[in-house]
Amino acid sequence: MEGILALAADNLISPIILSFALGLFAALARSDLSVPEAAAKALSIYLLFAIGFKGGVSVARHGVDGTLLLSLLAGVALSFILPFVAFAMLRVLTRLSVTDAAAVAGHYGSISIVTFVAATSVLTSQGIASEGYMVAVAAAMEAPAILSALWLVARSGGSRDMDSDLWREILLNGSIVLLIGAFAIGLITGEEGFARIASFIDAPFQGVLCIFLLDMGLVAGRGLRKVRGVLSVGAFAFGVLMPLAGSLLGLGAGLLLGLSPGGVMLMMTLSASASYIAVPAAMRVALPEANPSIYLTLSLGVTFPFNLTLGIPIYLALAQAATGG
Amino acid sequence: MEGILALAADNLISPIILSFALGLFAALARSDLSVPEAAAKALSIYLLFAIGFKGGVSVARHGVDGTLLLSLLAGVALSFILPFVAFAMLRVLTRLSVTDAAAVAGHYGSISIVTFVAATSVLTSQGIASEGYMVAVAAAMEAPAILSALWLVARSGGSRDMDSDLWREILLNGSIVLLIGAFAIGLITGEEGFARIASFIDAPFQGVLCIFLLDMGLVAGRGLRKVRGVLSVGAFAFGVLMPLAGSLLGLGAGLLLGLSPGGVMLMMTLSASASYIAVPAAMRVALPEANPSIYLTLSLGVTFPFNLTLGIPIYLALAQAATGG
Amino acid sequence: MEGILALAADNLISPIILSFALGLFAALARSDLSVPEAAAKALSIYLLFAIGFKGGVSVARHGVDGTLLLSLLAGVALSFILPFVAFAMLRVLTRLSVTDAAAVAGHYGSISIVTFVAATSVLTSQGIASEGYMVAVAAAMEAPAILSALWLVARSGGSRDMDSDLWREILLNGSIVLLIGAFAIGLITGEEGFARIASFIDAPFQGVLCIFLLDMGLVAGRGLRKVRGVLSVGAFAFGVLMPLAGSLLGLGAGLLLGLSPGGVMLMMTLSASASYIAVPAAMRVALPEANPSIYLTLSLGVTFPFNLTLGIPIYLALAQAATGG
Amino acid sequence: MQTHKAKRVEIIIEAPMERRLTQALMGAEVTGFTVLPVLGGSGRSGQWSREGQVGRSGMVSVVCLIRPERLDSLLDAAFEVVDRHIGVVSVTDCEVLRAERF
Amino acid sequence: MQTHKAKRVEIIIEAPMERRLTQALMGAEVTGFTVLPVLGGSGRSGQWSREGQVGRSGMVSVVCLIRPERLDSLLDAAFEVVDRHIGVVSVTDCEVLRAERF
Amino acid sequence: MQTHKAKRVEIIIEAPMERRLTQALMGAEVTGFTVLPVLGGSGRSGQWSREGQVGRSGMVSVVCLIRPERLDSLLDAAFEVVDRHIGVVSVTDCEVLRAERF
Ligand SMILES: Nc1ncnc2c1ncn2[C@@H]1O[C@H](COP(=O)(O)O)[C@@H](O)[C@H]1O
Ligand SMILES: Nc1ncnc2c1ncn2[C@@H]1O[C@H](COP(=O)(O)O)[C@@H](O)[C@H]1O
Ligand SMILES: Nc1ncnc2c1ncn2[C@@H]1O[C@H](COP(=O)(O)O)[C@@H](O)[C@H]1O
Ligand code: NA
Ligand code: NA
Ligand code: NA
Repeated sequence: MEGILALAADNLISPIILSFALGLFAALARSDLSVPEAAAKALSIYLLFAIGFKGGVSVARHGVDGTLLLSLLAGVALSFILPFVAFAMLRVLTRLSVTDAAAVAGHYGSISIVTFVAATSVLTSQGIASEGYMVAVAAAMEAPAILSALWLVARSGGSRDMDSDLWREILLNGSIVLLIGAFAIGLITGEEGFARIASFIDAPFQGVLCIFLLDMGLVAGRGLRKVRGVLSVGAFAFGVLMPLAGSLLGLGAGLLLGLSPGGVMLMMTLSASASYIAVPAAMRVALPEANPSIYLTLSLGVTFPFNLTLGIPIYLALAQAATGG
Repeated sequence: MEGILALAADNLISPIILSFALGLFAALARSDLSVPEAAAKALSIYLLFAIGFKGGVSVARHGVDGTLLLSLLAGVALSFILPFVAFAMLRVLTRLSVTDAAAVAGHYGSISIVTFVAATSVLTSQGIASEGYMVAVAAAMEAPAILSALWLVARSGGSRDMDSDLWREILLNGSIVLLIGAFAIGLITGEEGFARIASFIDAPFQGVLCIFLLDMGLVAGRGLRKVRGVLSVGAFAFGVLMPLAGSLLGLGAGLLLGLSPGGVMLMMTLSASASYIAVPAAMRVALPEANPSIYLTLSLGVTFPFNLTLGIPIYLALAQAATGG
Repeated sequence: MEGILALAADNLISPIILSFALGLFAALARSDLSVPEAAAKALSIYLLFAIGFKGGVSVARHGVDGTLLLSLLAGVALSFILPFVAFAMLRVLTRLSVTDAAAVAGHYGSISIVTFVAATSVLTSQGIASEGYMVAVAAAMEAPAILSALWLVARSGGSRDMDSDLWREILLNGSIVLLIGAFAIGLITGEEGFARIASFIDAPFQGVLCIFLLDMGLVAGRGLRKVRGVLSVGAFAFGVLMPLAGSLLGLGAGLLLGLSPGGVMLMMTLSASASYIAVPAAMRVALPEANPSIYLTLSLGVTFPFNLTLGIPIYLALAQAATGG
Repeated sequence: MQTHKAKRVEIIIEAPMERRLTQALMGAEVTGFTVLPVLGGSGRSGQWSREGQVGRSGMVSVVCLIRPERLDSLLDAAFEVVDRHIGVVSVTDCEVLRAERF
Repeated sequence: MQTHKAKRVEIIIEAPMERRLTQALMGAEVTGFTVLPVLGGSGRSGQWSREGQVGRSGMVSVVCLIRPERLDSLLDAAFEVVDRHIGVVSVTDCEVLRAERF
Repeated sequence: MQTHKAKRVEIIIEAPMERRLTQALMGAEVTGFTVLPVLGGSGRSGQWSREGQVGRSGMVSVVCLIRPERLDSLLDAAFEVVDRHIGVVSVTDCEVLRAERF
């Protein structure tokens, strides 16, 4: 317990978290500070490219682990299952309609790549190794949850609207393509490719992450400002309890797969995190009746900051305790 | 005198100044070269974050100097007083209306953060130390001048329109929040935080400044092209004499405070520089009758290049002579 | 031949080419991956500034070569002549109208700066030196071809619409001004200037190029998707044969000038590459009847990828064989 | 100058639906339209601005100039898409130059 | 398709005044509007373009679709804000789908 | 609120022609106009989007509010420029506040 707190405290005063806090503060205080949309998108392209590429290089370096395929399958399975857990919790804790609850549940089966990046940063700064292919697992977990959400609505007799176009949009979503593509480039070009672009994708990485989290803080803060009253106490509770529940499922999967302590911690983080890019766009198309304020605020305004500040240290401590690492 | 000229010559052939000159040339020659608005805004976020953070780290490194608070107070006082000096000079040198003169005066009480950044670059390249908290002084000087400008108008029976909203907008202006916030992050995370993101905020700094100044040159040039005839000779004279007058007030304040030679030079630069972001936006709201071409051209087209090229070497030479440093 | 293949294979698995391939794949698969316009423009400003600056520093380092002026003249001459070669080939290989053929021909007399940058990257990674002023030759080759294109149309009794405004627009085109300007800044500030901003313009260069080529791949892929049927087999053949023909003219010029092997290869690359920024914009104004899909697709969708993958290794092998370097 | 009667239809719609709308328009043989960016707005589902968004959210404005007799098929096609989604549709009388283009 | 008479009001105003305008609109119970970006323009105070600007300057275009009977209160609220500022206001007759939304 | 009859002219034109158009407008003493960005569109020359462009391509929308009696000289000036180029021109009746500005 003390270890967690020390790590959490250490985590909390990193430039990354403080940048997020600065953005949150600026937005809540209604400052006009803002990161242009194009710049935020450019930063996320950088982060996805860098994290994917480094994952690929790491796999090229250490060879393909026998558990790579199993981990991908586990990721897909988790992404399918987590929305059901989330849906059940929402029905107990809140009075959301079936459609709203299903839409929220879809977000929690999918993942937040920035939370994943923040978790790898903590691992790096603690000198803990992890499987490079966890990046590919992250990509594999993005989409399946959307299916579960739609199934939950359909089961209740709700409408669902899933054309083949939407399928292509989800599976060939920009962030999935970039992540997997950069992973492949890292895998193919390996150490030599890394040497050529390391001063671009490695050196400035933490700093870029700061600016990106500044923007995330601004966006989260603006969202929170607007929803006073939209979210019940139960919904808030869900936003904190669900990542913890998810992380335990991730822990189980990681242990079964025999991942390294770092790998287990990343699997927990992926399970605990909630999407706020790919899934919301899909939900606008497939479940337009669901209220975007609810799922965006829960995912971005509650669960994201929770994971960033307290969640990650908790998952790391649990992963280390459970693996004895 | 020779020393100033040598330093000025040295300063003039730096990549930074030449990039500004390139932008100025391109705009005056009506090239279609342009930096996208979003990119320019992203660069200024980078510069504010980096300069604030480095200031905070420097304070964390050297401990809080006893003069920190006094320097902040001196900055606020200068920002209040300088508009009156500017207003008096404008009434003598030009035929601007009270409203226009007051609006211009407001700009000269406030500061230009890029001029400040350029001055710190010269200090760094000359190996001269300065107080890290001068960044906080810069932030403190942004807003008070606006009040003086409005008071000057009100005194002459002109209208003024200062609602509490405008107050919040000015004080929680994006650049103030980012500068102070990054300063705080640097202060809290200190040497350790710096080590984590140095390759982002330190290594590429000078280069980013080049591109930013290229854009400033473009903007200044486009402004100058449009105002042939808007500015009288007297107004141009003001654009050069006012920064010199301001710098002398800054010199006095710096000496009274007992700042280091570098700190005195920065205080002079802050007093000499004129705002072209925060104050113009406030003036559009509070003094819509004032002509923006006049204040923008003076601040950005005359005083900014003057400070960048000749002003900074002069202030450095004076600061060194006066402090014996 | 084997050498070429080995080099081509080596070239093909560099992160740069793979990033282009990723973009191409994403666009052809209709992923929504996209680089914001402002970010792409910012990247190209970075690349132009860096490549121009490094060229200038290299000239400052090695002194002005006696062949500088002759090389510039040769570049201008090539830019004038190449459109006639292209026009003749197009009349043989395709059934394009005179206007369309002339518009396409204009693109092939001008140059693609990204192809040039990719070629210099290959030289750098192979440790082969080249004349720094080739950057200035690149700038000199941008515009003359436009005149040839308009002359080709006028000769056939077609309309031409060339006002003095258009001249200024072409000659003071943003990319020419930035390239020449940055070259001049590099020349003036030399080694000292380079030391100050090397960690900005040198270290991240290859990585930035990856992201830029990702975007080029996206743009090329979107273009290719739309033009199924617009381009005949003959037009495709032209898109591959013309760069080879152009490169031979460049080879001749390079040998006559007595350039280094690297310089000859760059002269070949410039002759082989086709414009897709400056010339298209000029053509929209001067030859609005010409169909933009044709010239953009040929230049960006056929010739650019050909040069990037196979062309550059071929030109290098030929240049080395011919110079015995 | 000779002008011709036409209708100007303006459809403000969520960005993720843009491609579906333009495809429906093409399906109804409306091949002329222009898409403009939107910074923010307010409606029954509250106020929003592009700054507060992550990803491909936000809205766009699609403007179609069309011959009056083709209006109904356009509105039917558009309505199909916007029906369950947030957004607004307005129609204005206008005159166009170069009627052969429409 | 069933349409309903409405007014389309377009207000082009300085960006620093945008929030004040939308607040005034909300105050007058006009809760539906859309904000579009503006690249540049020209008027009595001369020509400008976004490229020649630093900071939060420039202009935006605010479009409101509104029931005809509510037009006057909208214009009163808007006029209050634009009065001393640069910018223009225009009103066009239009038809809207889904009248219950306005 | 007192309003005055005016015309709203909307010209959608290729970005490389923008400066030529606004200069022609100024030449015809039309000194009031606003330029809006365009993301993409479709017409006789096919569909395009800003994402598929390199460089200063794409289109812009130029909006002019003008007194009815000045419409013809505006359209003549505009037609001169758009004639051989792709793009569309539409004219709508509108009402403006503050007529002294036009
Ligand atoms: N009356 C209106 N006038 C102009 N735009 C509107 C209006 N109502 C809604 N909108 C736009 O449509 C979006 C969604 O509206 P709603 O479906 O009412 O939430 C808003 O954010 C606005 O951008
Ligand atoms: N007649 C007009 N038509 C369209 N936009 C206009 C007109 N007059 C002014 N504007 C816009 O309003 C801004 C300020 O106008 P002004 O207050 O006349 O300087 C201009 O920069 C244009 O963007
Ligand atoms: N009927 C229309 N309604 C709205 N915009 C149009 C229309 N036709 C053409 N456009 C716009 O004008 C551009 C060029 O049209 P075109 O010359 O027909 O290829 C298109 O890309 C659209 O942005
Ligand atoms: Na999850
Ligand atoms: Na000052
Ligand atoms: Na060429």
